[in-house]
Amino acid sequence: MSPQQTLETGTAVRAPESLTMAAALNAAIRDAMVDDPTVVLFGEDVGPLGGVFRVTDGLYAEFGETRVSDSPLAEAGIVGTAIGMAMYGLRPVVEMQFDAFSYPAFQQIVSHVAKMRNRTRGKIPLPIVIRIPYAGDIGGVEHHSDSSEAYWTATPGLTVVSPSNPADAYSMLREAIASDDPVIFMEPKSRYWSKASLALPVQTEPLNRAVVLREGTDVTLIAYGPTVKTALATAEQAVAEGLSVEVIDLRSLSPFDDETVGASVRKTGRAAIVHEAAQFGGYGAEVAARLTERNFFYLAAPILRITGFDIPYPSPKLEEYFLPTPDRILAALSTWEWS
Amino acid sequence: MSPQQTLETGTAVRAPESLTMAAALNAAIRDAMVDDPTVVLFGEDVGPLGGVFRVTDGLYAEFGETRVSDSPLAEAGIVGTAIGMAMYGLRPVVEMQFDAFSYPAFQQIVSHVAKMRNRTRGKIPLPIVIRIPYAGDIGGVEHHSDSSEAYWTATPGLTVVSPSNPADAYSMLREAIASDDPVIFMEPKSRYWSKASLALPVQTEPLNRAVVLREGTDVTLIAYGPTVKTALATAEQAVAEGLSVEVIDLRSLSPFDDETVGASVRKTGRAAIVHEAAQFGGYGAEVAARLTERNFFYLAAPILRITGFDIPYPSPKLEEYFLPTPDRILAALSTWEWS
Amino acid sequence: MSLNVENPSLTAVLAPPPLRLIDDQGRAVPQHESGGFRLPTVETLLDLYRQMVVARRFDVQVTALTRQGRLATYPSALGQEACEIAAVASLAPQDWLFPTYRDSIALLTRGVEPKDILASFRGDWHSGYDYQQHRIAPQATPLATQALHAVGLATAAKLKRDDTVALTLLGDGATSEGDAHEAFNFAAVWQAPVVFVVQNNQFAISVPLDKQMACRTIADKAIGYGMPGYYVDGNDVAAMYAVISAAMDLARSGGGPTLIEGLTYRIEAHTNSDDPTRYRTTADVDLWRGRDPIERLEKYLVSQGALTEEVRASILADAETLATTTRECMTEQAVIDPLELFEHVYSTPRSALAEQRAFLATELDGDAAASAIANEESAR
Amino acid sequence: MSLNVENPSLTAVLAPPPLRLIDDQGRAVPQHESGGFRLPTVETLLDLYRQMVVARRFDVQVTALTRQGRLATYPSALGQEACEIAAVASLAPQDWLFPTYRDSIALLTRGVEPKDILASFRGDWHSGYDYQQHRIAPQATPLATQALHAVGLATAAKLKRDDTVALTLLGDGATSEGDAHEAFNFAAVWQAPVVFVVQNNQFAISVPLDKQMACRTIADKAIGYGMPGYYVDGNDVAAMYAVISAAMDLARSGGGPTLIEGLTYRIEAHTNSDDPTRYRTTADVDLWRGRDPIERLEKYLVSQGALTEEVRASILADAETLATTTRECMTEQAVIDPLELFEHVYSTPRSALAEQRAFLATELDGDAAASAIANEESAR
Ligand SMILES: Cc1ncc(C[n+]2csc(CCOP(=O)(O)OP(=O)(O)O)c2C)c(N)n1
Ligand SMILES: Cc1ncc(C[n+]2csc(CCOP(=O)(O)OP(=O)(O)O)c2C)c(N)n1
Ligand SMILES: [Mg+2]
Ligand SMILES: [Mg+2]
Repeated sequence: MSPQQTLETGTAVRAPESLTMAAALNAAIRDAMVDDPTVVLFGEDVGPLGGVFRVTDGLYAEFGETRVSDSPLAEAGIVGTAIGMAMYGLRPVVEMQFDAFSYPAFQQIVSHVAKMRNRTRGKIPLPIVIRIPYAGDIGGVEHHSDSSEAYWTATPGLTVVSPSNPADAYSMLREAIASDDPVIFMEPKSRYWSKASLALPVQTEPLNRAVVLREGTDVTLIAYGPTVKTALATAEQAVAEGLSVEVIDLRSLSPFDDETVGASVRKTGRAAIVHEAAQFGGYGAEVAARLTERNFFYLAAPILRITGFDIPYPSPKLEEYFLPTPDRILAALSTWEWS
Repeated sequence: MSPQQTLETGTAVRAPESLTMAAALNAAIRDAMVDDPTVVLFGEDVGPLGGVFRVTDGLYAEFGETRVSDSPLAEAGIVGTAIGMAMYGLRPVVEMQFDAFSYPAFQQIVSHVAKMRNRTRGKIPLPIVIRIPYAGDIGGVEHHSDSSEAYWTATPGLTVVSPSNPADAYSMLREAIASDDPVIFMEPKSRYWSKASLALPVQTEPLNRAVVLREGTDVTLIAYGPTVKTALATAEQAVAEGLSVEVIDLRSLSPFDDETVGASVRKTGRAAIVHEAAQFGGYGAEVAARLTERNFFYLAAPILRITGFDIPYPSPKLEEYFLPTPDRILAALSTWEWS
Repeated sequence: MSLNVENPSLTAVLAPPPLRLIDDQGRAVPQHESGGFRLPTVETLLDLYRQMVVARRFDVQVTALTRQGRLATYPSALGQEACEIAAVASLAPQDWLFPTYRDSIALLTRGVEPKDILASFRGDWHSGYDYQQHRIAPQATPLATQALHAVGLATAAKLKRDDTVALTLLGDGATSEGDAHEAFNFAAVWQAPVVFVVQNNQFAISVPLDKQMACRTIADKAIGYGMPGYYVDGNDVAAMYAVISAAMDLARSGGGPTLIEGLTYRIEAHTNSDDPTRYRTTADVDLWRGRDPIERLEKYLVSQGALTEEVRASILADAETLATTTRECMTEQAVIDPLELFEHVYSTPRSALAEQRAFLATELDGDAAASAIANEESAR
Repeated sequence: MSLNVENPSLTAVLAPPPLRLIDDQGRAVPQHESGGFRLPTVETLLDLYRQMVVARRFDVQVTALTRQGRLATYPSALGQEACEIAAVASLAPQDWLFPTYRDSIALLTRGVEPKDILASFRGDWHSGYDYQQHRIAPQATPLATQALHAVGLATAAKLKRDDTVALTLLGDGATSEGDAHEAFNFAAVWQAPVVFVVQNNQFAISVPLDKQMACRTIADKAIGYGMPGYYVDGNDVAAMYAVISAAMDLARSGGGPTLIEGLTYRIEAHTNSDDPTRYRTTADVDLWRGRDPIERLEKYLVSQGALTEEVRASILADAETLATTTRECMTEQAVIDPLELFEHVYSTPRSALAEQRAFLATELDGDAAASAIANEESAR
């Protein structure tokens, strides 16, 4: 591993290595901490254990107690103290151990993290990253597979992003930590162990942009986080059916990249959004509503939502019936009248 | 006031009287408590003070400490103990003092109130009513004017309703208390002092139905809670512009009355939804998305959302610029191409 | 409060010794050191012993099944049997138990069938026993949330003038959550008939006690709520039983809530997906293995001549029978109908859910038809 | 803990008397009863007196303006001046204050201009002063949430090796919130340089203390976190100042957090929209009017010959000047640009917000044009 060049960030470029998303996230936090002494990390079990998903593995050993620490077990406490730290010039990166365990911090996130900058006319920005491992497909017991993105995207003042692959995981987390705005960083649990060969520090598209992962002409399939893989598999499978599917990875849920997604939808005239969360009031509603508002006369058919059912996330043995699959997506697309 | 007839509920019909929405809600709780000894009421300041909006006025005096009580100041505590009470056969009615102060109870609501029945295969239903005074237009300082409905409607397992007038306030609250499902009962603060002449106990449409409040042929204007009044004023104002506006009061946000609203939209071919909450990820997205999905080929134009901006609810002196007004709604409708 | 229990001088400075009725060596503690609590009778202790042995056998069996990948997860309570069994043994039939994910052996001891306990851990459904019959709430995962439910239920019972008491189990880590505080406070203000038993196993997953709280003992927290608090040796089932029973009596007679801390240790990993070597030493674990709650009681019972070889054999036989039942219940596949997903979300039917149910039904029919065709084809 | 403070026997049984340095009659408390705290010097006390008088004048003035409908709301701290002023007086310039909605006079005392304090209460913007300059966080409305911010800031200061201490004010009711518990616990575990001052004014809006908590004193709660706690007469500015200052010193020197309860009373309504006659008697209020913190100190200072007529006159003149400034600042209308609504939500520009801003700008232009036309027409 020889340093090849020094980026703006001061982090040397390393030789390509095969990294899981968890390892890429780990590297992103580590590199950010090396570059910026104001970055601190805390939460439940993020210290010596390295987090229940090992995303913070080794950081306690490397940076020590003053920069990496296990907090008492209280999520409002974690977010609330992070706010105070950010007010004093630190950049806290905190972890909510599982998605549903971010709920005790709801008031701190919604009433303060999201609103402090606005309340103070820009005088108190809060550069905080709240990492939330989310979504299912890992056979988790109750409360370990929630998709809570709709709560955060409905909250003005928050930036909400979700990577779908190791490269984005690294790049987006670095950008999130560097951002002066608070970022809800949603990590798809089922993708933690997905791998890619990366030469770090890698920089992908800007944090607020969606990307077209696969071009197609008939339908735009919109996904994020855990369902990007599903969408790509669907596109592959659709080839056999003679359907050309364009796949978009949103990456940023709030803000929504109207430009990139709108252009695709105007091109294909048909779109569907895929997510794990329940449909009713889910994030897909916003995607469908705004794309329709802005591109109605380009649409040949209504925008479809292929999502979880309107029920609590099911137990491990039933999750296969809940999660959107390529078959289910293709079946949904075939309900359109294809004239 | 002479008893005229005894309803199923055991509550005598009283002579018509002019009642504010606050008084109608008060009567609903009172009558429910008279009819059903398992109904109990607690929360912050709901006792001797009668609630900061006086919705529980007189109930402490009438029913005493065992049925009406001031709790310690802790919203998770209020909802969490209500869950335990409901498990033991009571029907708690609890109050979150202002909308934003329901957030500390978020975990108890989302992880337990919404999921207990499902978790236990129907064996532990939770007949709890969580009353939430919501929305703005009362010149409230920060945190006193939030519209949080999108958080609840995105949560499977919750029933979410909001009355717009005293008659519905009474009828819907009685039905909510009688329901075996937990109900988030959202009370539009700005309408607390609106009046109607009512002969209690009044029964309006079923809890899960929307109603067409005014018929029209050109556009369906969909509103709920505080914006129903705005929608009706818009319809009135539209007459001068030669526009026939149908106004729907959703009443029930979750479930959504696809039948009633869908029929109207198919008739008019155009729809707009009006709410105070921010647009991005707001409840209106679900309304627009599902109506479009189900009625696409009837639509002459995209469904519009006339809502608050994507910012935190503003300070009193700025709320007039934030809230949807008839002028703003009419201006939005005029952006459609009217061929 | 220090994790470093090997260093008695430190612990001694910081906290009083926990209440014991039977000491480390299996000897009864002199009356004047027992805080006014009386040693339970030999019959009671023998019964507690039997329940602990059976519970441990269950726990070991389920942990083994989990290692084989037959369960989604299982949080073991090995080493914590004294707390778990004392808690359940203190309940009257009309009382309610509010357990956590860790307290499966408490369920077992209260009479829940292994297959019903394991339903959730093997992923069949979120929770799987008869709550009303056993008077046990679903095992709670969101930490400390169930403590509030217990307070609510206890208050409802009080309002109805029933003599029901609620007992809830919590972990040391869970006491840091806001919900624990609110539960303690509501209980004290409302004088709810509820007993809080905190199993202080000195870790919240990997986080040791000294990063969790700075007080001398968890029992000290009771002072700030105006309720009695007891710091008890959580590996002494006699003491746990005596204190919890007294607290239940107090609650039942209108005396309000009590907070009881049992100092104990989790011998196994947090769950099967945990790697405890990352945060604690084998020496530490061995130290606590040496303080085993079952062995301690065994010594006492043997010294009293109450645990004959015959009795021991019959208890072990009971335990083996249960282990067999437990293994066997795993071989029966629970019949889970995917369409049940839509059944219990609401009591009031919803058309949108009916639509989704119909959609899934069609999909399943399609799959069934497809696999029938596939079967047919492959049969040809 | 009982609200019924008129009944000293009851209070005496339940709680120790609060710490005092100057008694009800304005006499210095004997050294051996002062818990090791020393009476501040006469100069310091005179300064505290001046600040209290000025603060009260401000409070009375703003309450009057609110009654005239000139402010959206105003929570008065009348009667609580000793707590408020002692807290601020204990701060070093580098320290941070985390106040609530009730603590406007604390802001005033720390040097915030009336117009900047009132910006939020008159509805201009959510908060309106220079946080960095004054080292005061925005006044918090969601109860107890700011206590966590204080702990976080204090911890950050500690990590940076600054000698900054954070002080946060809380109400008695707010201590029931989970966030208060989490703040106390994080502070104790992290040994954060933070001081919690609970103004126990015995009511949370209408809810009296005995429905809020069952402990003897709020200070007792400190025990459960492993930090020092003090129960202080919150109407004795000398005691409040001595105890808070000591706690600040302790925190600054690495000794961690302290919890201080000041027992006091809110003389005014909760806010202008409250009707306190619904939940407390005039007799109760009168009792506490008689325990006025300013009068008490005045007696002491007069007895020491420190408060001459001349000094008093100059203080009253200061107070009147401030009242005038306060009234005058209400006549200037703050210029609020509706388009600023979109400025501060994010630091990173968003196209959707730019669109919405443009929409509002067009609407405002249209309105301006329309009213220009209307004006023209009516001028014709
Ligand atoms: C609100 C919440 N936050 C986080 C978690 C994740 N979690 C599960 S168990 C656990 C540790 C609990 O420790 P403790 O309360 O001591 O109980 P123990 O597991 O030791 O029995 C954590 C952090 C959770 N279940 N709920
Ligand atoms: C989380 C939250 N819940 C409810 C409220 C509404 N509320 C505002 S002040 C208040 C009473 C607070 O009492 P206390 O903490 O004693 O402070 P005081 O007003 O007496 O100074 C309540 C319930 C709130 N602001 N925040
Ligand atoms: Mg533990
Ligand atoms: Mg108070």
